[in-house]
Amino acid sequence: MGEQLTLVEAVRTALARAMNDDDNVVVLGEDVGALGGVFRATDGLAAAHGTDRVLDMPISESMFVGLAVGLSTEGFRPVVEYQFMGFLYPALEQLACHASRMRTRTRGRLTCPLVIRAPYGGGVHAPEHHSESFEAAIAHIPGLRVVIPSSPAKAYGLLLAAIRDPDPVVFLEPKRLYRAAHEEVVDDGVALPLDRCFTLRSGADLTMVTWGACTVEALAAADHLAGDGISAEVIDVATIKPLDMTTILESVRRTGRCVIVHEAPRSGGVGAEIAASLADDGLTSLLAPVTRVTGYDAVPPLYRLEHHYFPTTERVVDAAHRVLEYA
Amino acid sequence: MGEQLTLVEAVRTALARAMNDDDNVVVLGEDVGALGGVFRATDGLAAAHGTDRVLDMPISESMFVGLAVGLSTEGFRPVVEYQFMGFLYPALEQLACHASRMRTRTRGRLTCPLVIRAPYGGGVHAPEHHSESFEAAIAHIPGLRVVIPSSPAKAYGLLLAAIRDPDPVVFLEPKRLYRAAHEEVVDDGVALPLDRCFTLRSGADLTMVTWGACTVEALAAADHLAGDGISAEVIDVATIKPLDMTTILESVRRTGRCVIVHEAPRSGGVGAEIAASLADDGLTSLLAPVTRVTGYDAVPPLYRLEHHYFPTTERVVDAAHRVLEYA
Amino acid sequence: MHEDVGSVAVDGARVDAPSHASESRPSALGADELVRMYRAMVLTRTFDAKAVALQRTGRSGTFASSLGQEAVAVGIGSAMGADDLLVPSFREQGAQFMRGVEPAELFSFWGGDERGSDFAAQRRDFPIGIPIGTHVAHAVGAALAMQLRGEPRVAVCVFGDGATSRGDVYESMNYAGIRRLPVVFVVNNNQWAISVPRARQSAAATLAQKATACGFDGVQVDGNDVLAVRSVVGDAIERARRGGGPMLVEALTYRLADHTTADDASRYRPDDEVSAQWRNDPVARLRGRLVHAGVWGRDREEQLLAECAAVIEAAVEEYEARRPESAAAIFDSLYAVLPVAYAAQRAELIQRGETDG
Amino acid sequence: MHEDVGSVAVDGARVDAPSHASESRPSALGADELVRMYRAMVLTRTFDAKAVALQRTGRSGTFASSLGQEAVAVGIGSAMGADDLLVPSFREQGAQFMRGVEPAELFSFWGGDERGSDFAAQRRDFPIGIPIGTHVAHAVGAALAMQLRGEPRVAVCVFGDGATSRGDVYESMNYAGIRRLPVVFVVNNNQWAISVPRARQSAAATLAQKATACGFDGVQVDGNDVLAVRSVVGDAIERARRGGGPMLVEALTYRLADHTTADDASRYRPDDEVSAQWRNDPVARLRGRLVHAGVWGRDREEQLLAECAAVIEAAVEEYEARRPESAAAIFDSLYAVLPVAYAAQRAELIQRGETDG
Ligand SMILES: Cc1ncc(C[n+]2csc(CCOP(=O)(O)OP(=O)(O)O)c2C)c(N)n1
Ligand SMILES: Cc1ncc(C[n+]2csc(CCOP(=O)(O)OP(=O)(O)O)c2C)c(N)n1
Ligand SMILES: [Mg+2]
Ligand SMILES: [Mg+2]
Repeated sequence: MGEQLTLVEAVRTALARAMNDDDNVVVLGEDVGALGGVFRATDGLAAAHGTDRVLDMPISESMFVGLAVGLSTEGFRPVVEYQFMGFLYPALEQLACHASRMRTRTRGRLTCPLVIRAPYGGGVHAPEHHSESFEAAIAHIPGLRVVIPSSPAKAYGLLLAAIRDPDPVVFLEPKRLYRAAHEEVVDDGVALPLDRCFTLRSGADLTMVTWGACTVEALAAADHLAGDGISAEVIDVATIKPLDMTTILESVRRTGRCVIVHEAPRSGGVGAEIAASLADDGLTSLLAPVTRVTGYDAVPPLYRLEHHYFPTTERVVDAAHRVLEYA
Repeated sequence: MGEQLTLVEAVRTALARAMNDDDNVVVLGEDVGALGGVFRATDGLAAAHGTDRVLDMPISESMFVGLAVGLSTEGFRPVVEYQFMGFLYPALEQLACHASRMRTRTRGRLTCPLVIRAPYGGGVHAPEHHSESFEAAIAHIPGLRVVIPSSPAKAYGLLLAAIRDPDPVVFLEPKRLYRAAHEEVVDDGVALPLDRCFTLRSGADLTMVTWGACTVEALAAADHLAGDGISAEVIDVATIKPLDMTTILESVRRTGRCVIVHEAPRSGGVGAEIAASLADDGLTSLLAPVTRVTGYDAVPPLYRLEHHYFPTTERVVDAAHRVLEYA
Repeated sequence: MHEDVGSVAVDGARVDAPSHASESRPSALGADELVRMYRAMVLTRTFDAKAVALQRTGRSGTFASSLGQEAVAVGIGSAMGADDLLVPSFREQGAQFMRGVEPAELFSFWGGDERGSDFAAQRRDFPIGIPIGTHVAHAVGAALAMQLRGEPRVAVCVFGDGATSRGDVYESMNYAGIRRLPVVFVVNNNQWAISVPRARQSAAATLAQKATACGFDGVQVDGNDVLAVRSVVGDAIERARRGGGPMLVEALTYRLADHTTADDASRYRPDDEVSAQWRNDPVARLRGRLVHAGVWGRDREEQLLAECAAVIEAAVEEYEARRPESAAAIFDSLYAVLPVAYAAQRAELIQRGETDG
Repeated sequence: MHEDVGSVAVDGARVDAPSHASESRPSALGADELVRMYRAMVLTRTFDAKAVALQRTGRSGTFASSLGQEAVAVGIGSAMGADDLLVPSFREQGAQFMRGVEPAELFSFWGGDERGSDFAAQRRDFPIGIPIGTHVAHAVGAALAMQLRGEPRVAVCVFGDGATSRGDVYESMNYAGIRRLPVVFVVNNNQWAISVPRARQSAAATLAQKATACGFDGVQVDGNDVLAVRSVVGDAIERARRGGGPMLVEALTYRLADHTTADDASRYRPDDEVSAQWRNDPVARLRGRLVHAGVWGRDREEQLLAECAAVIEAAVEEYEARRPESAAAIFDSLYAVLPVAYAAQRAELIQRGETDG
């Protein structure tokens, strides 16, 4: 009954569903109307719901998140598209100073149920400033949720949950996966939880923790390791804020070894928070150093050098071996 | 020969020195001229150097960091004041997309030697949005340096180094310490290194790692613990990017126990990066969980509840005891 | 337009000082309404003086007085309908009081208590906005909500002369122009942004003409003339309500006090500039008008002062009597439902809160 | 002003279409200069076509063609002095080439190689700017540097119609007005910002009038008339050089191509709109003028096309022959001196770079 969808199609399906279910859901962003978004995530929505519910924005990245704050305090549920995460920086002031704290600064009088969507990460031969992953900076802002799907079905269920959530959610879409694969998605309106990791693969020898596009390399590495008789558990964090350390700790308690994989620069990435929690609550379980395979602490290069910069399956496998061989 | 200065006076002394030494140093920001800055850090500079070198800015927080980029590529060394770190969000786009990467994206053709100064942190009964500490988000940006002084003498030497550095530096001043204490500062033009932690107090039983205003609580806690016969080493990180893990690791190798203290929210704070490095390169040294005493993962409250939110000496002492009692 | 009420339409680069004061024409407002406005202005001034005093005596945090600018806020407050939406900056206490915000609430806000933004009798208006200019997009978003729902409401957003330099203010006005949203922007041009005088905030001859960049009209009004403000803002509101789109109103006034209690304006502006501006005191001006109209005299003035003093005293008592929130409040309205990930932190807070009070 | 060159000063809300084309007056420029400009336009068009082809065949990344807007960039390039500073957006290849940037360098940039911004013969100009509007503050900062040092230089900053909605563009222009900085802002109004037409980017009748908000003049110019652009921008530059302060020039043109190679404009604009706009092709227009002046004919045209094709072919060869940088380049110009904290990461990169080539 489900359909085989790509991740970007799953996003579109969830948006369409949410707009059908709730008149208060409006979509806004640059080129989301007639064009259907630069990645076509909003394709067809303007035709179906009109330009009063699918609003093209002028190039005003600071304004339109603020606009969403005003819409949401007045009862709408805006879903805001940023064309690339690299252009999301101007939104941080509104996210940190207003969206994330309107509820608490008014002690619940005004609230901001809104979703910010942005494609993120590298790997699509895009121009300068189009490959950033600074999810860690956003996840550091109290009062937000930050969610990253790793597959079409996850995108569908998590985006529905994000739109229905009574608080602001930043929803980051790994653009490298937008059209990378199809998956069966049942458009049944069932949301996924926004506070839970997903275990993509069970294993006993080590735990790989990752999210977004890097699930591909983690799963490939796990496959590879399986060939060597090593059983790796792969956890898709999915919601990086709030962070479900319970699932991760439970896994590491069993395996004793952990490799964290993400595209963002190593220093201060979300991997740091996970490793820090392991160094605290999980210390006694650790049989080997917590290893991070990440983007380097350098500017993501233009695409000729990109393959050197982002985690590869090989780097993940190597890290896994190092962790496993640790005495 | 030195003078007893407060931290804000030390900042002013360093600025004056840098302006005298190098005609290319210009100071800009809101109210830095006639008023001398809301904290008086630039007091007297306009009188001494004129309004062409001490430039009052309109309220355009996104623009004037970009202005500094243009000034610096043309050979100036701008020192930009933000009135409070809470108003620094609009600068992040220019910092992340331009200042931090101009050198690498032009392969060295254009460079951005500039300093962004901002008072940060809580504890002065300031209004809403005046108590933030999001140094972690900035330290996650590749290509920057992020520096935080913990005393007048450190402020003087580190700020001079920041101004002379050939790359962009974000210099965060713990405003709670601006006038909290005096220290002898010799205005000899000697800079401090921008890649090194400072050990404020040596100890053998545990390592406390902190920076900025929290050095006060860490040192007080160390005093307190000394009364119980416990010897705590206190490390002032000072430069949080790049992070001098060598010094921290060396200490933890000796003590086996580590407490990290910072004002920012726990999740994704700089403490996470330090703990993560310990969970990797320092794992074998750890005799107890790496414990963080931090601001909570909540919006920093207005000042009536502030004392509940920020780390106190008591919380640090308690954490130290927990870490020490760990079997 | 509005020639009878001290306003001048600003078209592009032309500059005209607002010339015709409202005093030169009879007011359409009844004496009761004038007195209501006068009371709001006096109450505001009383509140401001008390808030400064509380700060000076360590009983409150930093505070921003609206001394000298009461006509702007009260003009706005009296022009707005109950269902309209006020999105204020931090000097609009005069408007807020008229719209049901309690003085005790604003004492709480400045006194470091979030409950001060949880207005008991005004559930929709925005709280005080501290980061300059960032609230303007909220007003535009709310106006978009009103337009999309076809509601006959208007958002009124107030900001300072300094705020007009913020890019997001421009972005917000530009979008309001595109969709002709029901929003009125009011610049409280009090001539100073902390230490930076109006002339160094922008080379634009008027701030009203900034609307030109966004495709709608800007107008200057004498911001010390509460009736002029009320009339010009009221007309802009009604025009917006009828679908006429946004308007920018620049109210020309003067900040008679320090920027905030943390400021010392003598460092950057001469005392005699300030003294001279006292001649335009908007409170005295409306009082003069009331006296002239024969509806005001020493008795009523004294009565009013006493009444306002009592109201504010009571508010201070209420503010100071209020028990501080418990530590758990830090988490209790952070999310609709606190994620389990933070439950341990909340528990720790409560436990510590009990021990250290 | 500039009535002889197809421009119209824009004051406030008045709107006038640029009426007088430069063709109606004799040009003060010699034939050699006209031919030089024509060559630059043809070279640009040849470059653009090739860059699109490279992308289509997987030999380059996403690319933004300037098809139809060559007169804007070439007009600017020909109006600037060698010591002036160009701060471009991403459709100013025509100006960049005139200023010494090599086609091979821009192929490299779009081909994902940072060395493409390390211009060998143009050391000062800014690289291509991708985040919309963020480069405008750089131009203003550079202009401030020039003013502070008393240099007789001018910064020229180019951005699109869509960019005018960005707040930082406004903030930057506002500051330029305050200090009357030597900077000229040129809007390449090609009527579209990806899928959003000019009319939905702002309700302002002209983009030139946005200067009103910042206290300086705005002017519209026929952006398909390269001589008009050169004249208007040139006058603005010389005025700025003499201390006359900033100017905003809105060049009216049209984006004949898709937004970039990643775009499909047929989704949002009718083909016949585009066809109709081909009638204003700036290249054909200057060619007509050259023919009319008797300095151009089929032979010279064919010669020029062949020459430009050869130049661009050679550039492609140079671009494609260039060995990729080694992996260490990721760290080598990150800081002046790489902090020791990152030495291990660099070493790992090098080690891996060697194994995976
Ligand atoms: C984004 C931001 N930057 C800086 C400040 C510090 N600040 C507080 S008030 C003020 C001046 C505001 O001037 P204006 O807009 O004219 O309002 P006024 O204070 O005169 O009412 C500044 C710079 C702030 N609150 N927010
Ligand atoms: C800050 C930012 N937001 C969004 C984008 C994506 N984007 C690239 S070009 C463009 C449209 C630009 O329109 P305009 O300024 O008219 O320039 P044009 O492309 O027409 O030359 C957009 C939205 C970007 N590059 N930067
Ligand atoms: Mg003001
Ligand atoms: Mg355009």
